[in-house]
Amino acid sequence: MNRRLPPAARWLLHRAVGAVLVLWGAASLAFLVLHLVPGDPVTTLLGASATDSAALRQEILREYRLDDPLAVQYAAFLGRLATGDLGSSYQQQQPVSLIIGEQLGDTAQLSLSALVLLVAGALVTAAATAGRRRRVRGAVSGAELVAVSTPAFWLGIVLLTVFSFRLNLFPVAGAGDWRSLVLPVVTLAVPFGSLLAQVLREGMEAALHQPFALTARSRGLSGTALRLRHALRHAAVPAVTLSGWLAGGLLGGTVMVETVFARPGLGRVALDAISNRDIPVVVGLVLLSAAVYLVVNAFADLLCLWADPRLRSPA
Amino acid sequence: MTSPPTEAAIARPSFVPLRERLATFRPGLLLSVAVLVVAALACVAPGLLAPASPTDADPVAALLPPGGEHWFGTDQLGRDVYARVVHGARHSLLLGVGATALGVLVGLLIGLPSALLGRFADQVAMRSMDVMLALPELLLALLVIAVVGPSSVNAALAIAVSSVPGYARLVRGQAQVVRRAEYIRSAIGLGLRRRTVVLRHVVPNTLGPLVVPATLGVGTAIIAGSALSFLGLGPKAPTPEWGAMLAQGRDALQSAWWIAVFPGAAITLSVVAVTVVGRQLHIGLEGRPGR
Amino acid sequence: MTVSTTEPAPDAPDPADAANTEDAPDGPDAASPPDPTASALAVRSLTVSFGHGRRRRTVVHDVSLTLAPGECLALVGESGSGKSVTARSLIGLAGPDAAVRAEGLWVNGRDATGFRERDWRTVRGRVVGLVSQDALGALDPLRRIGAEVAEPLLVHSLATRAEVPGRVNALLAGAGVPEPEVRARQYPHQLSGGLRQRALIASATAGGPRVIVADEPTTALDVTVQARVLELLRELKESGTALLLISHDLAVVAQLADRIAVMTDGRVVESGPAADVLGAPVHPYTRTLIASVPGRRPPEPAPRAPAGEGDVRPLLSGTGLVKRYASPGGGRRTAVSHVDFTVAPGETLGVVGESGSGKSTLAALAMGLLAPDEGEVLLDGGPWSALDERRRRPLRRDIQLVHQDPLGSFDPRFTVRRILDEALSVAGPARAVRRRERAAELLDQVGLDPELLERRPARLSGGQRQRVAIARALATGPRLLVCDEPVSALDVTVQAQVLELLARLRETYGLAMLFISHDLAVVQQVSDRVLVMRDGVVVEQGPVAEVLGAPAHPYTRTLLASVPRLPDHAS
Amino acid sequence: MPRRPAATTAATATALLVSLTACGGGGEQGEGKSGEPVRGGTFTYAAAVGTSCLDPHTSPGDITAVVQRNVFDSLVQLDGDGKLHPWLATSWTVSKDARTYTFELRDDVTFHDGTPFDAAAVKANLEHIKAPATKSLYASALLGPYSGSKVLGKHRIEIAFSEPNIPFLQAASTPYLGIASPTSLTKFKDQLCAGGKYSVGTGPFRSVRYVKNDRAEFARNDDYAWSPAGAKHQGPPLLDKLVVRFLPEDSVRSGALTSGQVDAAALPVTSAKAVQRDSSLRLNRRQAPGASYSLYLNTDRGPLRDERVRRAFQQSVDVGALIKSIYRGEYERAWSPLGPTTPAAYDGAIEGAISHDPAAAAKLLDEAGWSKKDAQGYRVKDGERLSLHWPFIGALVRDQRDVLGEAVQAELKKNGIDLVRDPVETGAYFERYGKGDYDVWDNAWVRADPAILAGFYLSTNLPSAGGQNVSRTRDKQVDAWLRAGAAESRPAEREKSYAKVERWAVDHATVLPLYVPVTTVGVSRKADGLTFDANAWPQFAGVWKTTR
Repeated sequence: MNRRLPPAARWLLHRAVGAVLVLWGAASLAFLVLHLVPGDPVTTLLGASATDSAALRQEILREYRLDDPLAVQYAAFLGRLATGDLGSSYQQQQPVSLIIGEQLGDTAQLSLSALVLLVAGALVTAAATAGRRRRVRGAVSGAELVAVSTPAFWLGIVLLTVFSFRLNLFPVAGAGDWRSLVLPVVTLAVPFGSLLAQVLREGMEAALHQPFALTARSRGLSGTALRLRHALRHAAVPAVTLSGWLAGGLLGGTVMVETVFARPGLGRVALDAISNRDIPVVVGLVLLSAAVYLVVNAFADLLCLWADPRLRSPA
Repeated sequence: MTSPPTEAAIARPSFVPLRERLATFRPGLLLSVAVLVVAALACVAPGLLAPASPTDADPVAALLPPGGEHWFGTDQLGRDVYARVVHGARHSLLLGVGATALGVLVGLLIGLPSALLGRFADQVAMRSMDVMLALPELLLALLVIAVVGPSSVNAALAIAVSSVPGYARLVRGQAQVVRRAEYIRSAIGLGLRRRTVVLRHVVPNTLGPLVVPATLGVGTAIIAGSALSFLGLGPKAPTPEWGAMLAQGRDALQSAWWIAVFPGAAITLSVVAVTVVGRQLHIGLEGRPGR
Repeated sequence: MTVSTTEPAPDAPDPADAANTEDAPDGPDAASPPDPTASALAVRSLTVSFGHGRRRRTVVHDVSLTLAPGECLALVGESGSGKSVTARSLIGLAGPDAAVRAEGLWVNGRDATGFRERDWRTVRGRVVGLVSQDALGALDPLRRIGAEVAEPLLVHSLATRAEVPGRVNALLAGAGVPEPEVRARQYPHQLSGGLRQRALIASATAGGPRVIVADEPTTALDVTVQARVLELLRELKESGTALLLISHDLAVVAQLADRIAVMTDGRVVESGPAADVLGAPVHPYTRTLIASVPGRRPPEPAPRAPAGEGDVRPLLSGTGLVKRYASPGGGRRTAVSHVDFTVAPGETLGVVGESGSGKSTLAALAMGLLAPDEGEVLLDGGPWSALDERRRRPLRRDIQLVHQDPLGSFDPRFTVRRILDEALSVAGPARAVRRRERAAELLDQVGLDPELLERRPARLSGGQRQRVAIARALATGPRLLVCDEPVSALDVTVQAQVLELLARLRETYGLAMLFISHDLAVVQQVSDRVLVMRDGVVVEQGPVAEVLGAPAHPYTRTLLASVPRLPDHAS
Repeated sequence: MPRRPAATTAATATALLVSLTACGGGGEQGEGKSGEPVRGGTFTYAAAVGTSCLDPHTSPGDITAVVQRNVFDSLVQLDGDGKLHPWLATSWTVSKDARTYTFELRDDVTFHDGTPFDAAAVKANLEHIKAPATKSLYASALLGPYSGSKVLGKHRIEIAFSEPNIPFLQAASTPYLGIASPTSLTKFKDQLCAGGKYSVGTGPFRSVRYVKNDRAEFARNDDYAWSPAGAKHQGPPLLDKLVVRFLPEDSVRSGALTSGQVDAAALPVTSAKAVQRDSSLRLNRRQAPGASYSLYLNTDRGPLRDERVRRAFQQSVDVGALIKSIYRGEYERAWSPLGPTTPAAYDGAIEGAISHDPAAAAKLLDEAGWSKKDAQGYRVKDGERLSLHWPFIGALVRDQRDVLGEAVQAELKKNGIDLVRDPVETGAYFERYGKGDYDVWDNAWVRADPAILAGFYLSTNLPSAGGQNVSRTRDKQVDAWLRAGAAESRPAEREKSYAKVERWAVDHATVLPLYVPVTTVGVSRKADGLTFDANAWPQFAGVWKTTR
């Protein structure tokens, strides 16, 4: 039946099936992994509670159906997922969708701003330095190397100390106006942006060494026009294929940045939820990041197809 | 083998000529090698570089700024920061190397069968890798830590697990390229057994190109390890691990900057060194014709 | 920017590469006209080097050339001779790493020695156009043909945006591209090699240059296509454009050139009117070059197995072979369709065809590396393709492959010794010491110094590599060699030597060969019988003299007619 | 944020208030010369920890109490001096056997949602706390042996217990037993943890918004006319808005205060000195009552079963020197498991009960059979090293306790004791807590009543049963003393009972007290009126801004 569909529809179908598989796998992975760990969710939830815990334990087990066999729990879990119900947090006793929804904005704002900054920065540096003289290139790529090699949290601490504590240029903490966003965004963008700049530059330089670059020059094209009109597009493909990884990296990076800058957001929700065995929240976050990854990758694939006609089907 | 023997329509991008890149990284390379030699020495025999104990507290000498007796100053407990940085090399660097080695090994164990066995094995393996890839590496590492608990070995394990899908895909891709290579056809044409072909040609030639990503991976793993330590999921105290030292020193940054700055610099410096050497390897290997 | 084609052959040059150049004429181009300002392109005493200090390497020495308006000057040389660097230096594109010095340089009569980048830009595309080899790489693969062709028009403001589509169509049509409106919207990879090359020529001529520098413009093309592209270049020349034609192929050059300059090792060793250079070469290198052109030697006396079919049991035969591939867009493509062939012991069967004719698939089928979808390959009258790999394995030593790309056929980690040792181990469980000796013997047999045993193939020249590949094939003591384009990637002098080696080995060992090539001349030189393939189908087969002497099939005739040949008067 | 193991609670009678107000300018805590009270403005407080649940009936966190005090009033008030005052209850009587409490309630109080406050509302709250579905982690324990309540009239209620419950009035004064609108308890049954608009009380502020890990916002309750009798400021707060921001990074929090982004902040001990020097800031400090920060030794497992080894543990550590060098005089060394500000609890005679005497400790260890040493210098017995495990959650360590822990570790190492600090994840942490799978456990717990000691030493209060008896002490005599304390209403007699337990705990080396926690709040001079309650928690109802 697949055969009859037009290629585009087949491609879509293939992707959709793949996406569902990945989402199912990711959710199951998180669910099963957290059920295998030492310290059941109830123990964690009760903590050092000063209450008669046996009765409470029973109550919690009953409410979250944690006393069912794992297979039954898993089946129920999948059933709920299929209807789009992410369940309720053990720790916060609120619907997971609400918890994630509440904090999504801050994380999205942080990571999207960082994305814009890092892409713009990488494009500008790469275009300005690709194939340039050694000194310029060396200095810039050296700086990038240091940036890539510095843990983001450490960069964040240094930026905080210098720009907030010492110079008092930016607010210290939390989420507020745009000024409170500057340092976290820079912290998140610099390492990834440097990496992207390197990939872009390598791609551009590879393109500049290809025969068509010579041909283009032989038509009287200037070096700058060559970079912008020809080389950049060639560099786009390897750069775009990084985007899935980049999305993951940015989401992971928010954990550190939100911690260092004491910002609200999903990174810290994730940290709390994992350490507290708050399985529904973890599953929700895992699904969210998997979905982001899938969407970003699909988008990246489309972008590659747009950038490189050779990747389109020969039909 | 059912694909046509014609070349793919897409030209492989050529690499930047060896000369140019050699020239760019030359002084950096020497420095980097020097850094790595010192770091290796610090791993093997930290006592040679720093005779002071990294764990002995001396409350009287707490929070001394860098100076003659304590090159990097002392921390809140009066421990010598220099000694801690030197002794910390072992934990931070071994974590990086160990995590990468494990990640590559498991990547091989998944990627090779995936490329060499049938479609079904490939589908199963790669779908599983997709699932893992879909999660941010840090999230994956945190999940692993949640299962096995925090410790330096487990931090390495967590980082290794989160790096597995990347290596597995790399291995699979490389093995598929190698499998279709002309020299594999030649070996089959000679009448060699399949097992011989796989062990003598496919596996080693798949491994070779992993050297560079693995070297660069060591740097990434060191950073990831320091992040886990920073979040309190690293080795046991009072182990002098750089990420943990950073975490402990960060609150004192305003009054005693040296507690955090030196381990932070150590992380950056060693990752830079590893990366520079890795890139040099890359140039060396890719520059070789026929690769 | 560096020019990768100028990499010289790795350190140990093939004997042929080292053809002596000592007695090169001292003076510059004897034919250079006195007034360079009247030339289309002229250079005096050009020297180009790369690198600094001890790494400095000079690739062009003291080259002087003059291209008169409307003339075609051919610069001929093998790889590493410095011809491409020379050409690029003439349009200021030798790259930032190159140190270019010349006593004088004139572009369309203007003194270009003091040109800055800005000045060059006004010249390139407008006064001098460049057509390079391999249009797939020379056209930006990510841009439509139309955009590439239009680029010179826009860069030099020769057309407004609105005019561009019309101009592009005209240019493409002028270069002989059918349906120019459709092609302009396509991407380079969607065009055939011939059309791509035409599009590239259209783009080079878009700015109306007076001079075209054509660097190996037909090298990657099939002969029939090559013939048509050469025709296009001829038309260009006849319309008054001066042509600097750079090629390794004397036969191609002979079709077009008014004058020829022969380069080797960065020096012009001989130059003059085409007829003189080809007809009465002075320099030994030129003579070697001419002598190496395949198909020029008389067919060797046939000391071979009786050609009569039927009375000898064939060594290898295929009947009704069909092989299909899944094509990327879905559906199936037939690569080989109902092919029959036989190779008798000691006989050489030549298979000739253009790209996509299915000849490489046929080689793989013969080797038992591919299983036919229909039909069967028999070895000694017994099953071969039908065997399972376990049973076939012991028989594999009888049939060995020599591949077009020997480097790719060696494990990159292996030294020559290990390569040969591996093959010898298949031949029999001889002791290690014995295998060492055998490896040295094998190298000796293929004319290589045993010292090369410890080298890796990457550090050998192309000719040496192919010899190692042949030595490896011999190691198992085969009865049949399948040679898949064994000399296509080699320079012409090296090619001649390798062909000679193959001929010698065939006689020594009584080897049968299945010799596959796109080059009719080569096939003609080595084969007893020949099989002409097109689109997976055998159009004609029979003894060489019959098929190539009196072709029955129109395709064979076209093929024969397309092969560029040296004029008969060439020495 | 998960509740930390060292959670907290409230106060009772005669509290000894140690107010260490100190700063260059020398203003007195609570009332500034800096200016007349100004009406209006927003006051922002930076808290060190957040919480996953803001329902005080459920959550055990100190921070829940600090934040929700502004929304929920209690029946009675315990002031900073440890005196009880009427609040929502105008008066009360306690039966002789301390099992029945009768409260007369105010009749002029309405909840923020308009629901009138009455006896039925009190009953609904108590039932809510005890209901299993509430999953109360602390309030239910505070309510103790609650057996039911009777509505005796619209504004009269009788609360009954199955056992004598002297600490009840202190418990009733805490926000954990704060009274929420009965309407909200049913209507927002599943959202109470979410705080914000779901928190509906009678307090001086209305709860407006809560964003986890970020902030909680409150607006003045203009109708507020039932301030507790002991409060200096009566009536609606002067502030328009109150914002509590959650900034767990110490450096960020103190940076936010010094750069003027918040008006007050819970300060880490490391920045106290810097704030003191800053003339635009004021430092308010108060020692917290309840359990001091101590290391409890597991008497039920491994080498520490031997009292000699435990005593050697105590004597090997120079607590005084460590506290002085790490906390630079900000914190005082603790001598007893209870802090000196805990009402009816502390006998100064206990000071000096533990001496730093490594030589004596070494001798004790030799006697106990730990006489050999291995290559690393640790003591061994029967081939086993003298290793003691101390699990901790890295992410939750604060107050330089990691540094202190490493210092203790180093001290013990000198005497051949291998203290292994196991960084663990929350799940494993509480798993080990419940199973007693540890040798050393650290804890501190704020409560302004010595009854807290029962949590730590009553034999039935093992961690697995919901208690904090982490030393796993099971001693009949100790149980008897603790029961007597819970039934004794005379403060002096109570103190005797509890002092015996403290002395016993130290002498039998079940605990190594380290320091008395101090609540340290830095306040900008642009605001004033911040006070502490009996639990040393900051109170915001009387805060005002000094400038507009």
